[in-house]
Amino acid sequence: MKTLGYYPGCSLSGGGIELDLSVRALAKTAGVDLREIEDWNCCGASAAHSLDHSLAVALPFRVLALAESQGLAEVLAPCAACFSRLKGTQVRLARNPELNRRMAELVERPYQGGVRILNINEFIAALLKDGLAEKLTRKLGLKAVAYYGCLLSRGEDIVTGDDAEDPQGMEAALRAAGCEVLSWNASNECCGGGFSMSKTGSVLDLSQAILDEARAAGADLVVTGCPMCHSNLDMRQLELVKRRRVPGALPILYLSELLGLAAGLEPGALGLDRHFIESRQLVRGGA
Amino acid sequence: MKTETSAVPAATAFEPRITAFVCNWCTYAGADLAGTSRLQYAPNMRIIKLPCTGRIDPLFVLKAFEDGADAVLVSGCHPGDCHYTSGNYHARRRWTLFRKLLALTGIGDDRLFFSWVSAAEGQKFADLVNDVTAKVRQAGPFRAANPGRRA
Amino acid sequence: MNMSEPKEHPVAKAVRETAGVVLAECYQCGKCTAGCPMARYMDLSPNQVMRLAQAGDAAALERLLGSEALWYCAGCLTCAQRCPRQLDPAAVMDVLREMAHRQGKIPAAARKILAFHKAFLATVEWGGRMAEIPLVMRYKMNSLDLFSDALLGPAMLAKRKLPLLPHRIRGRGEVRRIFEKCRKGTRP
Amino acid sequence: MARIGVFICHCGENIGRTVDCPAVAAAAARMPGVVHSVDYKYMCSDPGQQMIKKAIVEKKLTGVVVGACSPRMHERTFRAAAAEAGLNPFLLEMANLREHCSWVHSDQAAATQKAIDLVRVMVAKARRDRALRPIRVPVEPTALVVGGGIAGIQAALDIAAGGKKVVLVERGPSIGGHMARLSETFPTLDCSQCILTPRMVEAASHPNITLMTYSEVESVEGFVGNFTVTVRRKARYVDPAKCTGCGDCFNKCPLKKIPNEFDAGLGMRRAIYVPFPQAVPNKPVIDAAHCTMLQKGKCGLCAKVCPRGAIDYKDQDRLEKIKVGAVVLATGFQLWDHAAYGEYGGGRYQDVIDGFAFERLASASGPTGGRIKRPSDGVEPKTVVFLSCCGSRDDKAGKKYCSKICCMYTAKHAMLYRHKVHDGRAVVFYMDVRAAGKGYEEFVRRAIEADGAEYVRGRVSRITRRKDGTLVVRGADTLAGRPVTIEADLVVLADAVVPRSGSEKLAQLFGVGYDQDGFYSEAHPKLRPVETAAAGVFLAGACQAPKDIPESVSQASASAAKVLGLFAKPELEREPIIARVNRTTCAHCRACISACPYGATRDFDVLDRAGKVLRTVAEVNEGLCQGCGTCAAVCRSHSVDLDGFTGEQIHAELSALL
Repeated sequence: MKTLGYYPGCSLSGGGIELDLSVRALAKTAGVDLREIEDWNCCGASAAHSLDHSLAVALPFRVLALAESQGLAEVLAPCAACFSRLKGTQVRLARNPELNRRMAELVERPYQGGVRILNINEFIAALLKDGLAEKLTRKLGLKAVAYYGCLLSRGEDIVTGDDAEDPQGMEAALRAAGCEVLSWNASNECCGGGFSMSKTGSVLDLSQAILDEARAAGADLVVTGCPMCHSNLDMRQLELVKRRRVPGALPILYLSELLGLAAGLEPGALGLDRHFIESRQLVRGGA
Repeated sequence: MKTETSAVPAATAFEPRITAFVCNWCTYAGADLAGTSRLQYAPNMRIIKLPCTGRIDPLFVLKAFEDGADAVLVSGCHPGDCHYTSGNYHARRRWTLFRKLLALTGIGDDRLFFSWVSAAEGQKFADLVNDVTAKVRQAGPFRAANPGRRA
Repeated sequence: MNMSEPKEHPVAKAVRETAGVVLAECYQCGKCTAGCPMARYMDLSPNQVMRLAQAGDAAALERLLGSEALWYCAGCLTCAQRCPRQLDPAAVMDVLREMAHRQGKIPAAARKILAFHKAFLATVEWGGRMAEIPLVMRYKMNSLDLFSDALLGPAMLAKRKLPLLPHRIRGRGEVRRIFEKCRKGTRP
Repeated sequence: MARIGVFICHCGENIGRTVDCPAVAAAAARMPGVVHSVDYKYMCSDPGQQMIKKAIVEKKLTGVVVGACSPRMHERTFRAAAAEAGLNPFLLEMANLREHCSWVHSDQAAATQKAIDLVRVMVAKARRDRALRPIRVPVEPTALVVGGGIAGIQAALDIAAGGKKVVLVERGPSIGGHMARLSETFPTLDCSQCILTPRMVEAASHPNITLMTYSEVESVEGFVGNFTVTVRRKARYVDPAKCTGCGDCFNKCPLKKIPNEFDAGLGMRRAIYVPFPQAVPNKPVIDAAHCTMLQKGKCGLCAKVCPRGAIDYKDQDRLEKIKVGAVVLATGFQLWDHAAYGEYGGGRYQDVIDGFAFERLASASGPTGGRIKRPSDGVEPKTVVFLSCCGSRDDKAGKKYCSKICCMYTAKHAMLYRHKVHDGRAVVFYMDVRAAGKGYEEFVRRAIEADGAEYVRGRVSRITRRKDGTLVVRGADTLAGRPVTIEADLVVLADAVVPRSGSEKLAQLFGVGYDQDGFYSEAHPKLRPVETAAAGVFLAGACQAPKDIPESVSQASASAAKVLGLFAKPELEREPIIARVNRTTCAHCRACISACPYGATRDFDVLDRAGKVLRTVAEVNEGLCQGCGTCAAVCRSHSVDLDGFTGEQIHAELSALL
């Protein structure tokens, strides 16, 4: 059984718990053993890099150092923000050995630059290649749009092997899950990210624009890989619906949830019941 | 305008002898401009005109020192302006190599100067001559520094 | 052939050293502003932020460090992705925001955002990881933004999205040391 | 035994004031090899020159040194005088006692000492001067012009008008180039074809001009005055001699849906076609890639309908050798492909077009008869957005440089659109408006003030397309400091100007340099803007840098003048400052061959009587050598030397400074 390092990140034990549930469930189905980095800490998210450059590097540095010392060659970071922070830090350190030296001093841990960080798209692409594709027996036949947001599409040397302006990393997975992938205009637009609480107004505007584009494209659902995007499109959609800023509710699923459904897993096991926008009707056998 | 070393030097004072290899198209013309603009500079430099700095055989430089120069200046067109498109590049490439070589013979950066002076840079040429002369005055006579050499 | 460094004012220097951006290279095409999802909410557009940073005089800094724009960057990376001069305006904003914060220049409109960031980091410093309930509580105390989203907390609980007991990592002491050192100002 | 005469000039007070001229003359008299030394107030004056001539004859001088002003000033004068007195002019040298001495020093003693040194150096050189004969190379008084756009046509016409023969080689089936595709031209809005087509016809009918369309330069040999160029005459499959251009063939050709390059793909052509109605020559070619007869051996309709039997499916490429004395490169430009901009749709949006497509839409002879219709559905756009600097001034995805012509044609496009669609809206996103030309700024103001083009200062970050075809353009108004979103029906990108495809290969054939963007390099950016490093090869038009029509035409005429100047004499005369190889000592290390900027040094086989190769050495081609001396400097065995600046001479000059 193949083992893979795992960095859930903070929100996956909270608001983004469905991502954690579905990723674990999917890994199990695919026969991959996720080994969580022991005693991992928060990557600092946007808060750290908004206020303190050192902290924004130091916190991910500790995570990388831990992973390396625990002999994890590859680490999956399903949360797009965590992925971007961890790999972004790696890139900076690789470019600047002096910074690496000072950080090792500050964090009091060595880091040699090892550990390959995977985002959810790379993870699922790998699973599909290693035989998950055959296990996707339940053809969903849904019209889906792939929503990358910012951190799964942009970032020089962070999101590699994909076109930042026209990302395709999710499309193959969606097709494998028997979805019709629609091309649309908002695949790499921003939802407002971490401003969900502190600048809710703009998050509502941006999320609405994205939902409008998805609807205009004729999508049954929006598929994403980012907990921030998900909570902004899912939780905040309640308000948009209430204020009649959108005509109706549009389900928002994590890519891992969709693949899980295609693999015949139970919606509950994937966390679909925890979404604010009901999505279980998407699959027969769902409540 | 620099008026530095144009004053009459004391008989005893060391007067550097500087040999300059300049190209015909840029630096020689730049020196002409310094003249037509009546810019005053130190009288210690003697110009050897060449079509292009690309013509400079490292041996010329050695010969210059053999024949009593205290310093050598090589000056040609700016990169890209070479009248012969790339002669000055060849010169520079050889020059960097040759420098290391000369260092072994005791001829260091205090006696070897390389500069780009275009036909429009009269002032730069005047400043260059004064600057080089001052530096060599600092460094002292070449032969004194290298007694082994033929006088 | 002396390669003399171009003249640089302190802000330009800080921006170059921390963000790796040479401000003089910005030619004000405005593509950052054009692509910025938050620009419409900003008091200064990203290209204006770059322009004032280029100027760098006292008056410019006054407007710059007091501006809400610095706090509205969502970190979406669009500006850096498309900048024809390969600059990173967001990284410039990071540097300026940090300056503003250190100098205590926080525009009223940005207080909630700062409160959120601080609450977030506080929970991380306390337990090594972000924990939503303490975060929300701290945030609401700091921002006095007590009633917005009043219903979401319970709803999230109902959806079993909030772990009641926040997890504290073993290495939290380590993490706390990192925070302290950074406060003392070890610059990367 | 050398007999040198030295003549020291006071230049009135100019030299005499600081340099003790009589003392210099006296010192010179004692220098080795000097048999005669005098000083005089004005050496360049007639009596001064007479002194020199008289001395040359009476003292039987073998060399002369004039200590006076800079050789740039009077070397010609004195060498002419020497020649009149029967002395080879290259045996006269000048010591620069004015610009390099009297004018830059105030201390008399030091200045006089320096003057004496300078004279001694030149005496040492003069003693070793060899009599040199100016190099003469015969000139083939026929010019080759590569490229049949406005620049090439203009150059050809001017050279032909000067009475010299011209061969005009054009890659495409017709001459006319991009200008033939334009609707109106800025800043006067006169119809492009109305002013161009007469020139095209004149070029075709001029007795001195041979047109080679549908042809490409294959290879080049020789040097200035004596090039042998091989031209590939591509198979037309139509015999121009028999064809009358009646058009029966292309009206019958069943393949109707081939996008016409001339119309930027907006119009269609057949497999046998003339690119546009006013083509010159107005005779069709068969596009072999599409023709079913040539591909599958079926059809043959055009042959059946041709009343003159001009169609020849067996036609083949032919190679033709021509001898020419000079070359004008006028290969022009093309537009950068904006597919590189993913944020603008990556070339996927049909209604996001480039400048040429808009020209064809606006052109009365274009696919829409001059009505502005958007390509996707033929509907008249009510809002058109124009983007300048698309790929220009972008070192990330595009080109660093400014493409120069876009500001003007974008203003023209906005203007033309407003003239054609009165209720339409023209929005122009720009970074700077660069309208430095006669009547250009006024033209742009007119577009804004009289024709209501809306200018917004900022770049565009994103273009998306809605289901209904609406293009959503997200730009910025940097002056107001805010983002701007425009819903447009058509977007016109002013794509960067880049060199024509294949221009680098051509440059290599002619030994012409080009910059990192592929634009041809002139010999000097200021003073030799139409010459190249390759003697006898000149530049015209946008192959050198982005240029508009008036600039291209001016440069074309300039290059024509250069060509005619070259052809003015039956022989070329050049300063004989060239390198020579000593074949007996040459070790054939090829260092000189790789160092020569002109490819003038080449391998040469030394043959015995039987014509068998004894050994290979380096050889200098007098026609190509420009006399920089780099080869001499890099030669490890000192087998290469430079006339006028021999190693021996320079060593002697250095010793003279002792």
